[in-house]
Amino acid sequence: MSRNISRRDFLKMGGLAAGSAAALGALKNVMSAQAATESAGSVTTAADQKIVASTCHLCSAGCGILVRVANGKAVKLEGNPMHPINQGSLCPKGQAAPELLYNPDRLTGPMKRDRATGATTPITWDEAIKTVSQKLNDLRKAGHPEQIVMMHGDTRGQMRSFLTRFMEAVGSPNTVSHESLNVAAAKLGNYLTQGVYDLPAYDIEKTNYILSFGANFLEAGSNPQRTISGYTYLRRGRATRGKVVVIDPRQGIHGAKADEWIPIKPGTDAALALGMANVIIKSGLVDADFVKNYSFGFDNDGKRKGFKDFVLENYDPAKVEQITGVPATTIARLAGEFASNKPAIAMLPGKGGLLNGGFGGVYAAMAVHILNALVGSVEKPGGTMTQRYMPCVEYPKLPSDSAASKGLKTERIDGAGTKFPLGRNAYQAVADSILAGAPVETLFLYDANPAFETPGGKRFADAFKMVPFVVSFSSFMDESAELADLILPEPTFLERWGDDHIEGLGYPGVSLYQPVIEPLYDTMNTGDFFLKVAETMGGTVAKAFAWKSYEEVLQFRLKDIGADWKTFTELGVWFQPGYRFAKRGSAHWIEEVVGKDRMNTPRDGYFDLYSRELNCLLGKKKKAELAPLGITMTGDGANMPHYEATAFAGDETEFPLTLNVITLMSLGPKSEAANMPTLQEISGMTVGETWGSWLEMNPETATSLGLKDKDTVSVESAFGKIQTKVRLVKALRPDVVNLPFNLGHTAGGRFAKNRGVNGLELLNPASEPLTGLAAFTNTRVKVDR
Amino acid sequence: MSKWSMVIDLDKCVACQACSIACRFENNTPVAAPDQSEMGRAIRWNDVFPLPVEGEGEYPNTKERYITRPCMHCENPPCIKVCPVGATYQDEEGIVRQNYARCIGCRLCTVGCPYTVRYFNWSAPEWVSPLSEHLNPDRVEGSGVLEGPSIRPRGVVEKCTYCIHRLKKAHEQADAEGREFRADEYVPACVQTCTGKARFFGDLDDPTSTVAQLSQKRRAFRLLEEAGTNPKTIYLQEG
Amino acid sequence: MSIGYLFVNTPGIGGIVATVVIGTAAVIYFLLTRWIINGDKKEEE
Amino acid sequence: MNKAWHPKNEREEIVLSPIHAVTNNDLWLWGILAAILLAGLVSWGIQFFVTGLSATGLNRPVYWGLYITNFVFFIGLAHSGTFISAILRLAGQGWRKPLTRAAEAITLFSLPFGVTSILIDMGRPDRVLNIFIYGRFQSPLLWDITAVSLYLFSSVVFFYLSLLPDIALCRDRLTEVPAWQHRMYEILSLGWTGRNGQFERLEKALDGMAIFMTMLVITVHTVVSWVFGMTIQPGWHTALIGPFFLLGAIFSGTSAVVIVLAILRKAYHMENVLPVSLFNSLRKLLITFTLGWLYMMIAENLTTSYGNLPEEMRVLGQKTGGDFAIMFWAMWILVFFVPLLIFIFKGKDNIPWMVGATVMVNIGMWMERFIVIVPTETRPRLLYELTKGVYRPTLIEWVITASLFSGLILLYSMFTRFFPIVPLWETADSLEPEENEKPVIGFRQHKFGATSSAMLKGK
Repeated sequence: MSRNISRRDFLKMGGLAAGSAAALGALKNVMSAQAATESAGSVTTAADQKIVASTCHLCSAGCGILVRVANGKAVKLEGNPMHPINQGSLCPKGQAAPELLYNPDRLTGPMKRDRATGATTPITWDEAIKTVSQKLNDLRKAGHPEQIVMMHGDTRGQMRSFLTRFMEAVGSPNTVSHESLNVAAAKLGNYLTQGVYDLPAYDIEKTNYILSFGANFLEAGSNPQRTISGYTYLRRGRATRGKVVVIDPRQGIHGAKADEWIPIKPGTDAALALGMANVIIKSGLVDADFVKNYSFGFDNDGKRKGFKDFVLENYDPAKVEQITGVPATTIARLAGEFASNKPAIAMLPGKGGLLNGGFGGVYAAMAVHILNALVGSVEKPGGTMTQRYMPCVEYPKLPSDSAASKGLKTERIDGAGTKFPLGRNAYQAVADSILAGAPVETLFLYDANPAFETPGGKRFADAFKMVPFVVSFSSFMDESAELADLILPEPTFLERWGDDHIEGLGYPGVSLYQPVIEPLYDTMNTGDFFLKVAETMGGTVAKAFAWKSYEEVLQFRLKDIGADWKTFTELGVWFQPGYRFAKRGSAHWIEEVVGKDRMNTPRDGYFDLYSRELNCLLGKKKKAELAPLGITMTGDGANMPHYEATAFAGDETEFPLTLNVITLMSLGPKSEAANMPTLQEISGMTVGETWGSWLEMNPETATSLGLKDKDTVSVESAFGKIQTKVRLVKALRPDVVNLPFNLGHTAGGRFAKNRGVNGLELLNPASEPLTGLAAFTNTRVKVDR
Repeated sequence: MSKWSMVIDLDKCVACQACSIACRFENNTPVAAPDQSEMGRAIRWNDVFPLPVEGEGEYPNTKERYITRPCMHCENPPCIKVCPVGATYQDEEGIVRQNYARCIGCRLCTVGCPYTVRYFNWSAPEWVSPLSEHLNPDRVEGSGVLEGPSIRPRGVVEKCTYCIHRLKKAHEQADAEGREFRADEYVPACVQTCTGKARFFGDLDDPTSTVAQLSQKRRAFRLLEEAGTNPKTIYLQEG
Repeated sequence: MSIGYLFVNTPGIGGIVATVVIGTAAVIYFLLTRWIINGDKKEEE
Repeated sequence: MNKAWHPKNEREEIVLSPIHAVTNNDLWLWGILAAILLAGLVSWGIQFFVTGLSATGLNRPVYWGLYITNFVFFIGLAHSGTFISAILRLAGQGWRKPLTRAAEAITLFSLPFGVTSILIDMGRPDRVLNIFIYGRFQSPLLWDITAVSLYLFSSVVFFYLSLLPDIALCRDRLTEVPAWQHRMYEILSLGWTGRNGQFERLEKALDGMAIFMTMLVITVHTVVSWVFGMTIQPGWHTALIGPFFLLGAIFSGTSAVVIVLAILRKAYHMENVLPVSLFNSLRKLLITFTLGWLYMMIAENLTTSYGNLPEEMRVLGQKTGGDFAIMFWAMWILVFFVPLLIFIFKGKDNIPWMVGATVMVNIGMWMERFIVIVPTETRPRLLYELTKGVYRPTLIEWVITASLFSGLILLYSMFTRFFPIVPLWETADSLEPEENEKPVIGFRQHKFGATSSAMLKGK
């Protein structure tokens, strides 16, 4: 039996061994009670930390930021509470900015590119400076400085005037801003009526009623953060809650948050606005004092037809219903509400044509802004304001220079003011001119990626081939930089000096960019680059730029803002709060508010309901001459806002749907944002998409086309064809489809490349004949499997 | 002891997703690669998404609704009940916390949470160099403790902590200056960045605090009230 | 703090319960087996 | 050493015959199974050391998938043995005797794979000890750990005890087996001598344990279901989930027994040992279970649809008409319609039909586990619109799943080659030696008071 005994012992030992280990552990734990609930975890953080105030550059809002720099790394951005635009808030783009700064695809130094092979080779900055100044001097010697062209993006603050000054010093009138892609329509609408070439600022906080004509002001207006701040105050910040009506074929977020959403037929905003004007006039709700004493052309005057009769005759709500698809009753009701809940605002979008306009966008803009005039909201608390700017010290006068002055007399390459009589910039048209043979020897691309961001941008690829010398200052190898001869990367906005005007609040303010950390790579602020180039060029150009660094330029220009440089760099922002509304008819009114920018007509303080500027331009023209400008209306009507049926590209039977390219809060308007992985991840939030494009379509339309949600479809216009995924969106006009902007890059970095499709490839590349605006929403498409 | 609570006014929320991203950069959640994101493995402690409406209307009488959703920090958290090892727990200030060092990755809490606010590290978080440079250096660590922005190992659950490290830092600051800690000395990153100023944060036990007062508004509601979890993240209705 | 509360919330308790249960079973089964094997043992001597 | 007395059993020859030699076919079978098992191990290695759970198709909100399904299924399968031998033992069902061991073996070998499934599913299996060190008994997972491990342990003992006499038998009869094997018998038999006091106590003990085991069976599968039931997720949070899991478990377990018996019967020529009558009795049980399953199904879904709570309906919709519709209705066919018809009209005296039906039932029951777990996750209460869960298991998951099953079969078939798969002592005509029987050397002389003569006859 001995074996049995030993077996028992074995069992015994085994049995004990099994439990003990774990049991002990557990016991230990119970003794040292609550080990779980009061964790011993203590917080540790970086040794040296500082906060640097600067400004965000990821959209046109220019929010103030406070950057947390820990151990020399920029780890977090917060909104600058001092900054009047964002008041401490910061949108996802700003929050994700460290991904721009520490992006793995950033260009690390200057390089030149061989056109034949496309291979790039690093060069030194001195080499770059020599090459460029050499080139510019040669052109000046050859007597063709105008063949130097500068295309720049949404560049504000001093950099804009700095670049313009450089081009003028060299002798070229061809500084082309990309505003024809977005804000110009609204600016022109304002100019042709109020006589101010700028976006109207809106006193959202104090208004009672907002009619948003596709302003998309909660996602992608010209200044989303400012409008968001105003909107939320309007809704919940005060005793009475203002009403918001959104007029847009797509509901989107701003339509969803609004009290009413009016899905209007694309391109018919002018008609709707005038229909409302009709009701307001008919029911005697106009601000009599304003139209009588401070506006021009309300009543008939001799042989000239007045706005009143023109509207009463042509824009009866019943007729407008036919055009816009908005019920006459609704039009009448909204007009009534608008005029009887003063102060009220009719808001213009800061976006291409009108978001839902396209051609005829300027007339629409005029019509919308005139609504403000009719109810007396112009320059009224709760109405519109006129943007004021910080006083900047004038640049010293340019030294006289024969070559330069000769060059400056030449026509602009983009046809602004000539081919496009009303236009001031025709960014996208530069390609056409070059392809049409306009001589361009040197092309600078600053903060600009025309090959991607313009309708039919691919034309620029061909255009650049015809330009012997293309220089890009992009921080990333984007679609345009890929075609350049010299790529001279600028540091990101977190590593360089710069400034931005504070716009949208009326009162003046300026906001500072400063290097929050030492530049990571061998990059150079383009301002400094041009200073060095000027120096190397010598002569008058050198004289015109007698500053050591771009920081000095800023200090010089901003001397008079009222803050010393040290304070300014600490706060990152300086402004003169409190908008002073000008009294109607006062000197103040005439100098700053109404008519101050008029070029051909009296700056008499009269708000044009009948545009005298247009009259100077079109008055003499016959039907045949107007037609090519896209104007069917003749006589006085042509000088007044009126509805021009949108000339859609693409026959309605073949291409039944209107394409609308929408800008997202997440990816925003700037190419480089597309290479920020976090933004790519969240871009499709509204439909649950990620890292790619989608086509928004109304379920009814989908059913009629036999499409299901998430089907892969091909979207085809007269100009191109793309493949993407269809997503069904109820809150969208059945005759409209949407594609998100800033996807479908073919370059620009690993995160941007080949993610989704670029809707702009499908758009009509032509420019609006009257104004040189790019037309974003006059293209029809067809969708099928 | 404070009882931390967040009030989100949906009338002011414009679904901009700033909260989502502020949270990511404050708490070091990794970017989800396209395929992973497509699979639903993206980690955003505070997520923004369209809130489906039962029986929503047809065009044109239809309205999209959006909602932003951090952790509810329930007073009666279903996730804590089921955790086998006490890796997730409610601290004395009412914050539902998560200890990455103890979590065994059984995911009982993730399936237990009716709000799906708990996230699992399917793989170890990664950042393409030099993207890792921007990581928040703050850490909440101790023996057997790993919380907050600390980099997570693979295979554990993580979640919104009302920015616990910010709270701890604020406490330490107060102690260092030898004074009482005040409730207004700390807000989570999402509250700080909110573009619509739609988020309010504070001590629910203090009747004078904004959150306490807003929580009594007629517009106030909680997500899935019927679930009886009694969230401390409170919403205010639109309109 | 009721006993019940402590019981469910104190960390480690669960572990102890589990191990104790298994442990007890082990002992019982061991004795049981021995008891069976020893059937009619006495008669042997 | 002295040989033990063994009750007389004319089936002995047949039952012991499989143990004599391992055939080439066995080696082939084992080879293949081992290969699959190995593949599974490798896959798990990859998941554990390299990829983590990102190798699976799991996501948010579908946090649980195949692995947990397997866990529930294996635990369910495990109920076969205990049901047959414990519950029927209490019910005094004599006919069960020949198949008790075969059934218990299923229990024994499927339980470990249930436990393994949990480990495979864990994000940090390396931290498994935390469960004991920081374990919170409030967590259903702790109930699981406790119940399942106790169950595993108890079934081992229960199984081992009822095996004791037969091990001793092997020890004494199979003299020509390899030395190590014989040694194994010697050790495991604990020196069993077959004294009838031992038999008496053994019977007593087994009766006692049967009661305990029955309790355990119920507890175990109920707590397994409570892992789901204790959350407030639609489709899980119902009091019925416990009983339903239990019934499902016994259902699939019993079906598994039918399959195993049929195979043994064929492979080891046990036609007489395992008569068709056995199948007929099981058939009656199975018909009951099938109808029981129907009852549960109706009870659950009718309640849900009458309650008509949106979140519950979304989950139900997923099953009846959504992403899982095909699987759901396939399950109905496999678990209910076809098997029931077969059991009733074809099953009598017809083993192939029975096998076919029971195979269906088991596949169907595996699906049922899946359908209980996944659809609920795909429709979370809050984000159901946007985070519509989609779950596509990856190759690794499938391979690991397959390896678990092959592992089960491997262990089982190996066991049958080393131990009698039909209990000989239990099926013996009597545990009382007959008069004329040669008493074994030792103590029995006292009993029959014929020491010397017995001694003489002894050799």
